[in-house]
Amino acid sequence: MTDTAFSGPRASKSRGLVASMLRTYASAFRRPRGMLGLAILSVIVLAGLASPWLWPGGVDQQSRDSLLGMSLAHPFGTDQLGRDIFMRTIYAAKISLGISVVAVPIGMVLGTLMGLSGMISPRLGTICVSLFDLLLGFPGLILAILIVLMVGTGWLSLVLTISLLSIPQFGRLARGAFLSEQAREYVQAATLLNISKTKIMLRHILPNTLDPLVVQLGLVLINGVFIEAAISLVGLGIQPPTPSLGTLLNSGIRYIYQQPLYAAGPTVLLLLLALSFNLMADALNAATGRDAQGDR
Amino acid sequence: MIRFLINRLPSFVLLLVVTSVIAFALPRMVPGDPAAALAGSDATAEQIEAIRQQLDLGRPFVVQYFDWLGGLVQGDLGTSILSGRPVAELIGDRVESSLELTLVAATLMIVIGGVLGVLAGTKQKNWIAGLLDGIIGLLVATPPHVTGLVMILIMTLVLPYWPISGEASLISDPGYGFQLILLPALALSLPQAAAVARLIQSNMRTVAQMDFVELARAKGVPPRRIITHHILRNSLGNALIVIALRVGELLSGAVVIEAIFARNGLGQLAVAATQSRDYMVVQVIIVGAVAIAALVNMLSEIGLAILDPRIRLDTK
Amino acid sequence: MTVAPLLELRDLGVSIPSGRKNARADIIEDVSFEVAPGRIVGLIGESGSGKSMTAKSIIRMQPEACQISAGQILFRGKDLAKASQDEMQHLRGAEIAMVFQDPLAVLNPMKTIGWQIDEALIVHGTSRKAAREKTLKLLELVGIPDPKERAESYPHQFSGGMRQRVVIAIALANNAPLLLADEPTTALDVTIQKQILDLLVDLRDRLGVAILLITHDIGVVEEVCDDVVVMYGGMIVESGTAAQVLAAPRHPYTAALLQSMPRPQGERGARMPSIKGGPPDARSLPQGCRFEPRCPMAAETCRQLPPMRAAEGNALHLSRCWFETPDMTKMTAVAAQPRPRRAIGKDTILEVRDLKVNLGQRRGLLRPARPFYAVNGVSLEIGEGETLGLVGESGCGKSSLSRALVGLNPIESGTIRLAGRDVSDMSSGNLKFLRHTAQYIFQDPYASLNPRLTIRQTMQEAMAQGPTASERHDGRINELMELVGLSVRHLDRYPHEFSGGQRQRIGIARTLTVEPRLLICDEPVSALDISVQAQIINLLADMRDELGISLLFIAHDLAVVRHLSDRIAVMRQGKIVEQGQTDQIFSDPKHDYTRLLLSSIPGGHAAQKKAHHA
Amino acid sequence: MTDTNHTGPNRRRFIQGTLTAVGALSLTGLAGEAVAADKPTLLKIAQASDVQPRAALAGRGPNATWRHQVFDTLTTLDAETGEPMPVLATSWTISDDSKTVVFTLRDGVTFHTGRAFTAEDVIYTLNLIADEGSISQMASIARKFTQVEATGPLEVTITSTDPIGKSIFDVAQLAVIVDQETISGLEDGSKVVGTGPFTWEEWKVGAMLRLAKNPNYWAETKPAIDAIEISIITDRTAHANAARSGTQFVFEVTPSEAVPFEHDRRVTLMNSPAGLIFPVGMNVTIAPMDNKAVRQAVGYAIDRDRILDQVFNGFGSTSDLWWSETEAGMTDDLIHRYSYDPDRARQMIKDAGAEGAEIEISLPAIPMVQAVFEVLQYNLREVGLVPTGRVLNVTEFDGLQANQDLGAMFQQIHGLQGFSAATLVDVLAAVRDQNPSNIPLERYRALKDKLQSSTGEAYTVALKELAEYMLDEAFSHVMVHAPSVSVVSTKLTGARFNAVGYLELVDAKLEG
Repeated sequence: MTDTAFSGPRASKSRGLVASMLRTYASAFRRPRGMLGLAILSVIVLAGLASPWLWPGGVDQQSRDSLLGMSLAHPFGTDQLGRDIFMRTIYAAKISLGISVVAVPIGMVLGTLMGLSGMISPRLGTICVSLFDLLLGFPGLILAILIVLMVGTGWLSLVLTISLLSIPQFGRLARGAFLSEQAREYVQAATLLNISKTKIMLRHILPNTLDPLVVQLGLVLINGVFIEAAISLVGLGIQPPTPSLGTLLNSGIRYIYQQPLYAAGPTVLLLLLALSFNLMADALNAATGRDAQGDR
Repeated sequence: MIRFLINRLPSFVLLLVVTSVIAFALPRMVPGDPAAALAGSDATAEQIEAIRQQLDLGRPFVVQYFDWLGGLVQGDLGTSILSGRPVAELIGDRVESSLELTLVAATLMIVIGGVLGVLAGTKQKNWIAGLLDGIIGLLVATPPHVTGLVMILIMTLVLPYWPISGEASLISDPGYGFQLILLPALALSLPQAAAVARLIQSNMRTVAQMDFVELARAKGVPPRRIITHHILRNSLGNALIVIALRVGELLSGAVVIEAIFARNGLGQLAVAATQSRDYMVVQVIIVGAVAIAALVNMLSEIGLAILDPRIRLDTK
Repeated sequence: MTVAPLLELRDLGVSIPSGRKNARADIIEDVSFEVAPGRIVGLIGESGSGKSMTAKSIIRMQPEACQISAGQILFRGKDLAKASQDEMQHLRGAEIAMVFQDPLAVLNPMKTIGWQIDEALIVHGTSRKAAREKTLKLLELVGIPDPKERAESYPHQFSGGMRQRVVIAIALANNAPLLLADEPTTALDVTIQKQILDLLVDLRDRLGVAILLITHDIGVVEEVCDDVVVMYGGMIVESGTAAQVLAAPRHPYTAALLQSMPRPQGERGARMPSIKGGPPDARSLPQGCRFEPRCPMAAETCRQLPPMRAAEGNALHLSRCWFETPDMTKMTAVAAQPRPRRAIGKDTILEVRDLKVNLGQRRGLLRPARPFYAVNGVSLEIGEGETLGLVGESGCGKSSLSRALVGLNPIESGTIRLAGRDVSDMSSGNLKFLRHTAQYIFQDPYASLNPRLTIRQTMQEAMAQGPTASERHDGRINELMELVGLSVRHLDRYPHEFSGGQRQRIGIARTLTVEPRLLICDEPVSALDISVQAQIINLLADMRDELGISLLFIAHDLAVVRHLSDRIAVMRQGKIVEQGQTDQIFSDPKHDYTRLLLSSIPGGHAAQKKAHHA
Repeated sequence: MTDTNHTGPNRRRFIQGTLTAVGALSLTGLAGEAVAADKPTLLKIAQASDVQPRAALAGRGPNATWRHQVFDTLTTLDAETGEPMPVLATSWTISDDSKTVVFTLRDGVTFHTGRAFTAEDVIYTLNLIADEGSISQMASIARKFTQVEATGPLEVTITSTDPIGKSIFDVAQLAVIVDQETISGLEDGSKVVGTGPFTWEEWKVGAMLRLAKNPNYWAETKPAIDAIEISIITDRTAHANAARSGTQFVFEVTPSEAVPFEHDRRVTLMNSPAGLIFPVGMNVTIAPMDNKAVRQAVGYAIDRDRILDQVFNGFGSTSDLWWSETEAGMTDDLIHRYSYDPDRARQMIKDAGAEGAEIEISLPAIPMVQAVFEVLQYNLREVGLVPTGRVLNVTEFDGLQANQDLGAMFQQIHGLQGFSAATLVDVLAAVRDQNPSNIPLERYRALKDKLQSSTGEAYTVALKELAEYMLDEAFSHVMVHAPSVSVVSTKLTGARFNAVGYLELVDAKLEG
């Protein structure tokens, strides 16, 4: 029965392993949830990318008109230095997302490699598990502060922090998948055919552990944005005048009684981003979940 | 259980040793030193150097490390460089605040997560199910600090005189203390509660598919009883683990929440100590945090063993 | 036979949503049969035939998407198809009780078994105290010793057979007159199966319970059933008394099924009669007779129109076929002439001495070792071209042994010599040799194929390890595909696009890439339907006889093993208790355990007794 | 709300100095905070950073709320006139050459331990300040004292190489008299003993400090408040929230946080006469800042009015000077030497060939400094420079500042306002000899010496001369003088800030 319910890779022109996986992931975005999530994200990202043309004055255009209320020219009003909050919020989303998009894949690659390192030697695998425990237990904000103190404020320390904090998120998942895949019969079958460990890892274990990792990617990406926000919120992240969602929240909250839109803008944007990534993760989960069903 | 603990001991100790090395080394790799923090912003280079001499910071790191470790083993956490107080006392002063927050948040998490999870895990009308899924999804994705900010935003508009921040002991001033702790605890617990809810939901759905539920139906057990007596109990097993892990996360998530809501918990102590290079405090807090996380992890496994007769009776 | 039926199904139909909007497709059609008090009715069919769905529909516990679209379910004259869920809830357990296939999965692991039996009584109005009294009686009734003590135990503390007894006790709790037993013995070992079947018969005889027994095992039907209903593709193809149907099947499917089942007393060494192809997909059923694509007798009419229910002749023996009786010559023609058996060589391909496999806890930093010897001192030999059958019940260590032979389980002590070379240390050089010499066929053909690789990719990967030069790969892959009875056009498909039998063929083809001299087959047919099982057995026999490969054939089914093996080894608790020529084992078992195994084969009663008396 | 942002920069919207009897104006009490007459009165104060008992002898912002409750000084500077007033010293004489000062001490003063206060305690305290490990800003001045001796049980004579007539009272302002018997208790705050109106009871590091009334206080009027609780609320947002929720009676706020309280009848905004200055400094040895024209251009580029208006919400004043504009001889030309003139600045930078120069500005991670930086960066970009920010952790920044290693350009933040110019030029990190601008010292030191050794009219001339030099060299541009603003409940009366911004609560009362 499961055969017929299966909607995974189908015979078609391109038969590559990678291509078929990509097709499965792409199919997630044909689901309503995936579509909606992607649409929200696209609007935000496109607006961010187009901001130089939409607002030729630049995000740092200061003026004497500080803390104006809502108007046509300034949909979210202006901040304490007379800058347009709406534009800064859009721009900030781009910055925050950008940091997460750079940092999280680094964490994903490292975490996955560490999670799969049990393939090379079981002992190495156990050591990596201990490292995950350590990273998970390490107080995140303290880690962030230490990194900021070491490399200075700015995007680099944010990227480092977010990558480090993402490692166990992927690593544990990869480790779990690795352990269960390793016990699967097709992996044993490959072993019995004397196929090399590297090849088993690349062709058999990795592709079959990738699905949960890809689903996780969406969630960790938004988590990265939130980490950025948290670190910048306490003044250690991106530094003004460059806006990020966290720095905007940081200053917005100080003007909360005078200009509520200041903090509301980035907050709403954060929630929208969270919603969008969550929807996409859901859709991916569903798309690959069907796939997993076909495995049984 | 004891066998289990003994089995885990070596890796636990190893984890702590590695953590202690990192906790010791990392803060000291950071530029700037406690002497500068002590000397203040108007200090001259000579003044800073004089303080550095007084503080005896010039000893080799290895010696300092083993001094500290030796103290730790004997239960001496060391002395804060900045305030001159024993680290144990500094931490002791903050423990009540952190414990109160964690406990209230954990309670809220379990209650909210449980209710949401059970509602979402049982059959509901379509729109209710969708709404529940939406709420849970959004809460899961939104971290405490954002939830906290949203709540501050709402509270300032709706109840402008509700005390938003600060703290009062729940023991000595329960009424006011509770007012103050409600928002931060709620902010802290909501994302975790949603995660718990999601887990309970998916567990319940999985368990509902299980054969023993089918047998219960075939026995003629009414649907409500199936949920309470069969599905729920069997769904809570690994929810317990997650709840335990989440309590650990509550502890670490508390740092930012403490900052936003002006609570003087351990998180704030850690941040302040890190900023001012009070190595002695920072290193103890890091080791403590990792140790607690690992312990919580272990306890949750024990908890699972207690809950599940298959494990409980086999490891006797 | 004039007793009013307890349960009567009239033209029952069940449908599921089809791919298109609002459209529904019937997965069960036109099912009618009766269950009379005090009789055991066997409902048999292969996977996907709709037998389980029919049973679940009776107590309205079919999956939500499946709706009863036609017909009536008359229980004591009341139509259950129209009953409310509330009414059904009162009926379930009290009037109609159900026994499920997997006794571990159907018991709530978190509750004591006493609690679970109590519950069955309490929900139907018994007081807590009375319930417990009854529970203890029930436990005694189903043959569980120390009921008082055992009632406080949890399911995992029971063995498989005990658990099934508990499930039966639950079913009996409210003295329900009708019992639906869905594959109650499939998950059990053969010796336990015997006990459970005896228990069912006993219940029928003593309590007059009517039982609808759903099974795929004809042996079980032969053993206990009074009446038989045969389903295929969601329809009943034949029904009648067990004696009539088994002795003189009137539908080609029933006939073929009976023939393709290996029997402990049947002819050995010949090819198994088998049915070509595989069971139909419930979502795309043939337009005409559902069996037509596989039927050796199929004619043009069969292709066009589904046969009506034939009512002529004995009214109680019905068959849904255009032909009145199956042409048995055409049926047996499927099995070709027995291929001459290749002589067993003098050389030993595998020699195992005192092998021990420890799967227990190893010593840790602070914990003591807790050894568990899954294989405890096994010695055996396989000659060139010889087939050794290894039988034993679950947990006896036969899989641990086979996995140890190919290096999947660590060896504690003992030696393994493969083609004269000592490979016991499993060093990398030896492993390489081992894997070119011995190959392994898994039980679950699907799990052993990477779902993300096409068959061509899987084969190419395996090929790269084999002795064939790389430029000849494609040609060789094509050869192998044909050798195992698949076509080249199958190569670019994914594993999920194949049926179970086809997957097992692929699995076999893959192992052949390295041109092994020994194939270790770990229950290669136990996951397959009977009609397909025979195909694979034939294929393995062909491999052996054409390529001269030796086989270590592991199974729990003695009849299957007997068919293929030259010699048989019986394994129990990590040791081989008896080893000998196949005929000798069957005719003159030396060990008590072997005897027990043989006497437990369902339907094998008569033959066994005969052999004994001779 | 928005109209308040467009008012003139110099508008003073706060009540300065002593707050008297405003309680009578109070119309609404704070909910739930009514204090019954027979209940002990508890004054709650909130502040952003932890108290530093270890640095009791130095000028430290976080100590402003408690230091003068626990300790007394010899003299204190009058908030209005800047003249010294008696505290533990009842009178004093200054020699004509201004190099010898004799203090007569108050009789009958005891420490909280019960020990009587004597001349020895003054000598001990002054020696501590001059000590090698001293972190007092006044250490360099105290080290000029050649002799500090007891010339009677209640008389202390101080002699110095340089004239100290003016700066001795600045030293005295910071030199709280400490108890030598319990001095080690200052290290960890376990025992803090002075002669002040309140005793140090309990300090939870980083969280809370509790003081209690000293019933044996030497003054005739004993403190009216029974206990003081100072909460440490480090997060600015939380701080503002705490302020808003009305749980604290006194708390310091940043100017931007003060705005919502302007119309709040339950509180009064109170500034201290001292406050902060925000200079931007340049290292004269690093190109292009080695060019005086470029440094001056920076002065013209800064829109001080906008900084005052948008960052400080108009609280404070624009000024180019490092000291109070009320110092003798300060004219508007000096105070506002550099007015906002971006065109001129752009031209000067172009002429100097510094157009497009990339400049890194180091600044400490202090929100107000960072807020100023945003405008500063914008202004500099407007005139053709390419500024980038390098935000440093405060500790790291302080270390670099002490090592004079902050790079080409840097923003600082200084307290210590309220002291005399003669003292400030030697203690402010921006302008002291060891300054991160690395100004050549010969002429600068000479001008400072002249100032410090002169009195009367000569002092006015010397100060003008020094100001001219400093403004012309333009190595450090002060942008704004900002008061430290405190929000004070109308229920609290009689609280006051002294000349250098320290809270004095001896006469304070809390009304129900």
